[in-house]
Amino acid sequence: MTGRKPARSATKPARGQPEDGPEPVRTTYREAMREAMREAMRRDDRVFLMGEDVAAYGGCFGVSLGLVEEFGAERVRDTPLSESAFVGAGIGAAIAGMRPIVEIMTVNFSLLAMDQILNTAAAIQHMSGGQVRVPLVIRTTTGAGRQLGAQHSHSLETWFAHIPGLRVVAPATVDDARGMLAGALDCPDPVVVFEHTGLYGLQGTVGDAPDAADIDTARVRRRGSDVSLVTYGGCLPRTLAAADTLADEGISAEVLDLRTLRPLDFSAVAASVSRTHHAVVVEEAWRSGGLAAEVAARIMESSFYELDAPVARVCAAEVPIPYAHQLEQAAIPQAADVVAAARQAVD
Amino acid sequence: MTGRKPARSATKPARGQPEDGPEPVRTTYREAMREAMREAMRRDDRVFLMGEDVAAYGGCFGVSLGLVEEFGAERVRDTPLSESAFVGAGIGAAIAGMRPIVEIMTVNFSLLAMDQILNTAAAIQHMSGGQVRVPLVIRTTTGAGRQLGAQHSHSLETWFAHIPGLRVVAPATVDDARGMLAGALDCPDPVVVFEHTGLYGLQGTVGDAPDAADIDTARVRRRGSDVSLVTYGGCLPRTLAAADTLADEGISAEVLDLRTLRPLDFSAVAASVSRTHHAVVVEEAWRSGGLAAEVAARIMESSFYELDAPVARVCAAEVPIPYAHQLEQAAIPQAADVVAAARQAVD
Amino acid sequence: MDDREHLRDLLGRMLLIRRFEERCVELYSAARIRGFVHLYIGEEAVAVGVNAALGPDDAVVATYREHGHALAKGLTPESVMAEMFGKVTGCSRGRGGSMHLFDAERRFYGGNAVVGAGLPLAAGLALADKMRGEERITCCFFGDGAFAEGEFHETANLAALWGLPLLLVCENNLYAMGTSLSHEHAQTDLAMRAASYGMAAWAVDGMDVSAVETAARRAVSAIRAGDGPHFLEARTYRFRAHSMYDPDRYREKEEVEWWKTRDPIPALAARLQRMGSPADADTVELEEQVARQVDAAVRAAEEAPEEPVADLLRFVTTPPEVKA
Amino acid sequence: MDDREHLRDLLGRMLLIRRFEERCVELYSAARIRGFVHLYIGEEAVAVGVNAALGPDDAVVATYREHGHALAKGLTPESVMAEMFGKVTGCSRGRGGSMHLFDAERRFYGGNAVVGAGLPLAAGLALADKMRGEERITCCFFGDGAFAEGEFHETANLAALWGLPLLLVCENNLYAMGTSLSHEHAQTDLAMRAASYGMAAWAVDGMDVSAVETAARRAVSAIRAGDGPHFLEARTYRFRAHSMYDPDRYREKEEVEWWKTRDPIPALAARLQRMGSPADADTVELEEQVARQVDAAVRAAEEAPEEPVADLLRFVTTPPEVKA
Ligand SMILES: Cc1ncc(C[n+]2csc(CCOP(=O)(O)OP(=O)(O)O)c2C)c(N)n1
Ligand SMILES: Cc1ncc(C[n+]2csc(CCOP(=O)(O)OP(=O)(O)O)c2C)c(N)n1
Ligand SMILES: [Mg+2]
Ligand SMILES: [Mg+2]
Repeated sequence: MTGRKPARSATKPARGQPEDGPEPVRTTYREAMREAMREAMRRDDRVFLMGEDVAAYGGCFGVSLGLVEEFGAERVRDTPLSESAFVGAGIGAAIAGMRPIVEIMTVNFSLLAMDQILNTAAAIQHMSGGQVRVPLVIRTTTGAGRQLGAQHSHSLETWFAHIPGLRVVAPATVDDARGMLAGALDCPDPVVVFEHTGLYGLQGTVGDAPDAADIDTARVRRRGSDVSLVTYGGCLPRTLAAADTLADEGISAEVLDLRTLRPLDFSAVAASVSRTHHAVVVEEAWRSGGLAAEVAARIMESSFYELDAPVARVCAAEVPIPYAHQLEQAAIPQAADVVAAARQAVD
Repeated sequence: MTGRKPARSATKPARGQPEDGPEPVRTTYREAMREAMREAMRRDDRVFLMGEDVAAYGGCFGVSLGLVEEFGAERVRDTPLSESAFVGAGIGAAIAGMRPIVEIMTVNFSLLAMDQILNTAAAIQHMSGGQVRVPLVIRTTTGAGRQLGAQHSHSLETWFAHIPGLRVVAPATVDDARGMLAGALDCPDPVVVFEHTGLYGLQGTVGDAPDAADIDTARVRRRGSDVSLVTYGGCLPRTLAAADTLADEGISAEVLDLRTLRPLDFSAVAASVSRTHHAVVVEEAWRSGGLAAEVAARIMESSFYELDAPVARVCAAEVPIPYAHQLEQAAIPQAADVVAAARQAVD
Repeated sequence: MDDREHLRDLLGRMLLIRRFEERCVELYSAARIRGFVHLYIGEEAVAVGVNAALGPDDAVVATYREHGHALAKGLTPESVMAEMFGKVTGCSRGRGGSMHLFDAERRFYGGNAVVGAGLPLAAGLALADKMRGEERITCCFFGDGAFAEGEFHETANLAALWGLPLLLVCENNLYAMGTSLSHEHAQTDLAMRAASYGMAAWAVDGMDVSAVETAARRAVSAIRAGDGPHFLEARTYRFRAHSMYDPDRYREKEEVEWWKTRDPIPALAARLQRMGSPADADTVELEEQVARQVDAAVRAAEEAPEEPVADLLRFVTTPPEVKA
Repeated sequence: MDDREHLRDLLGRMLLIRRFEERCVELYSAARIRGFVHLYIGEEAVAVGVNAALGPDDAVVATYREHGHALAKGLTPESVMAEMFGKVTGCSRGRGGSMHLFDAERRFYGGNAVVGAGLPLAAGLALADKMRGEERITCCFFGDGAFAEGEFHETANLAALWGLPLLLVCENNLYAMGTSLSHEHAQTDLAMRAASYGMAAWAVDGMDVSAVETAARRAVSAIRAGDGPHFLEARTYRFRAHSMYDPDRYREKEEVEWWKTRDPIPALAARLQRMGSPADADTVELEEQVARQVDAAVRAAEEAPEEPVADLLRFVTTPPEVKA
């Protein structure tokens, strides 16, 4: 599950390694996330991990494998199946000065803890007039593509991105898997980290001892001049693939990885669109009321007179994700869909 | 709480009463909703109401007052404080052939039942390949403006409108309070009905024995030619007031009441915008990722070349709604905000 | 209930589940079946024993580990296998997969992959029956892990409060994924805790199909008589890993081996043997019959068509021509 | 604990809550206070008795009916009254209102208006203390209605499983809004049910402040000694309607009147009297003192400034200059 295979990832470390810097390390997204947790726990004894099957089982996607051996069952803490209680316990522990990382197996199950997340974690700082802060990190998986059916395949990033008081991030590269968790732990407010299950096997390089990555900015993953492809999380690889195809057709696509979904680094989006005058927003969420709608609306607000065409959206079909392979693939955005939308936009 | 005061509502019954038809009846939104439930229970013995304090207390906003006396405690059923269980029980009862109306006191508490709503009610028809249907109606209140603080003042219509498998409606007039519930009960799929608490005292008229109103279409509440003000639910009265002010300034605003939030009657929006070439979307939800973003994005997609200005949004500030009066009012959209946005749009 | 024919029938049902799932493992390795697959192997006596006490009109709500419950409720191996293949002939037209088996006609209401989430649904099915004075009951299967979810608590209280015709069957297999019972619960006597809600509750040996059936019959007839919900804790064990992804690092080999000595299938075969020959013949015959059924199911599934992609958006909401 | 001075102090605390809330009623009618306001009148012995057993470092999490808990925990009447007025001098700067009183310095963590939602939070505060080996404990107040929520179940199990230093105080006032205990729960013996989670649990007369204090002290010292969570069911009653909106149609007048004969305030005053004069003098003096406090609080609240609208967006997230 954690073996190192030869690279096939199209992503590169975003920050250049200085010539005389530490050797870049080849690793996977899964391992990078694990190392980020390991480092955080070594560095700061207020940090601990809790969630279902994070310890004895090693994490339902193997992310926390081995951590309980190093840090013990107090700091790598298996919980009962009680999403509300253990998320709420994370909130309380954060308020009391700890730095909990709470893992919710998938965002689908986060619904069971949604009251704690919205009504407590996100609201308590405001309700208390600024007295109470919640430096909590919630890690959860998202996304479809593995034939897990409707109750395991939602992409609800957009709901979280709607909530004032939260910060929401979606690392889409190995480097960000390594760096953004540390950034999240440095944040005094609750941060929700979305990990697309399709990314865990992604290979890439990270610096030997990477610093915390910022959790504020979007990043251009590929430069281009004809159209801006705006995306995040699990759709980044597909969008980069689409940009390759478009390049073959003579269309130069810029790929912007939002990285942080709340607050949006909108100036980066606007800057890209002001260069390309065309935009396509790509995400795996259902179309109606997805985050792509927000990005599109804001592009219109900021760059209406610079747009040569309406902003296009490539999203999931509005259907509970079906099990059958052909249906599931038809339901979620494919590189070809991005290509088609970009082609139409620049037409 | 249910007294009849002289009319001050700007809304009129949407369907004209024929000259020789039944006398229009003056009533309130609250009473209209109650009458709709009463009629439904008289008409169809599969219909029953369940929720916290719907019976002995009369409904936390007095909507179901008196119903338990007429229909008994089996059909007007007080539940324990167990949102997940009683919403899920509504789903099961609907599957088994009943027509439950489940009341969740406020949308804030619906988070405790969100798993049942998204993962079961909305998904089960699809997951079962069309075998299982959930003719369930969920009624819940929404909105701010009564100084109830952050945990009682959310507007989360947009989350529900994101969910395939649900239908979402927001009656904004007395007539619709009366008619849309019957429409919802006729629907074979789960329908969520949002009642803005600020509307309960609204006065208006309904026909003597109104039919089920459609739960598919948006409706023009005021004709205009310069700008389309698109809104729903609790923001309708404020938007109509804004249109009055704009008229005084010589700006002719069309007011479109979405009525149904999923699926959106988008053709009505597009038709209006093709007449006015300007649009402002008004809602009480937080701006980022609200339903207004979806409406704005779709207007751009459908009417880009007809728009004379970017679609504007008037939404709530991105803050957990504060208690203090001046802060709360500053957080939510006011008629003056709509006026300002419309003015700027047509400028 | 203890007569030979009946016991032979139960053995056949357990065997069908066992061989069906063993075939699933092969098909999973061959990538004919995908997604999450949770095997019931070892726990067959629970589904078979409880279903023996239910009538065809009674409803069943189960978990993601529900091949056994589905087959025991009478879903055909064809329709279940086709579902695992994602084919249109599957019991959920290929939209559900292993975790979402449905058969409304047989009143099998899933196939629920959110732990504990079937409980409120089951209470609602039971509520409808109670309100209409129906004689039928609803049975909900769930795990020891699910007992920790808030949805269990809310449903148990609601069912007891309203006297719903609901049979709650807790399959206590000592683990929730990799978390052992004593890491899930402070008080591990689940039947005792269930009783605290004000309903009849007891535990039964889940490796003995007759014991399960007897306990379930007692509960079912009390429920039908109007005594309200009953809780049955079936003490059982899964012989395989939690799912096909699980490397099963958290259990001792000896523990697994010990439980295998309590395998309900050879136990019942031996009992039939003791009841008189030709018991071996029974087993051989049943094995053959089951193998034919499973072979046929696989063949049919292989050959069945896929749902066309053009139909993707069907079954999300009801088409306008259908009214409530 | 039973000495005169101590009891007099408890009386003063109960009186402060009573008179403070009576004034709130007037101010509500005068529309100086808005929103939902839930009165604690009749239940003062619970908050005062339990807080008498807590130290200043112990944390408290309460409900929307929390004026009493806040005052008993030592929040000043000024800061609470200003909060009700929505003023910037309020304990939550006017952003919370009656249902969201906070004082982090005094470890009063709200003021939670989602029934049951304070429980997981309280478990987390206790978890932090346990992990760091702190001696302090966390006390969470909640109602009989909250006991039916899934969040109670999950928290009770988690706390017992992990041996958290948590005192769960269930204020059983026999109603959740308009729903009586027997319509909320099939089994109404809440302490017995709590014990089924594997924690020590008992009931106490919530109308007797000394009884509450004694029970709480026993629980608190066991918790501090490492015995894990304890559950206290305080049997009490609210003399007023659920909230200012509630016409209180669902209770018999006689029932309310009977409970008023058990009012903890005159009961304690009478006891002081029996302990020796001049008890009347005590009461008179305490009443005067409390009246002065409440008057001053109202005056200060009236005069205090409002938060400027320009500051609306403060306290949503932490400004960048503050690091975790
Ligand atoms: C709400 C929820 N949380 C977590 C999961 C992931 N998960 C699937 S099965 C399982 C263990 C359930 O254990 P138990 O209830 O004992 O049933 P068993 O699998 O042992 O039959 C977990 C944690 C889930 N599906 N749903
Ligand atoms: C989750 C949730 N559901 C419903 C409500 C509305 N509500 C507020 S208080 C209350 C009754 C709570 O009863 P109980 O827990 O006994 O506390 P009490 O008010 O009697 O002190 C209800 C239903 C709420 N605030 N939160
Ligand atoms: Mg189990
Ligand atoms: Mg109560």
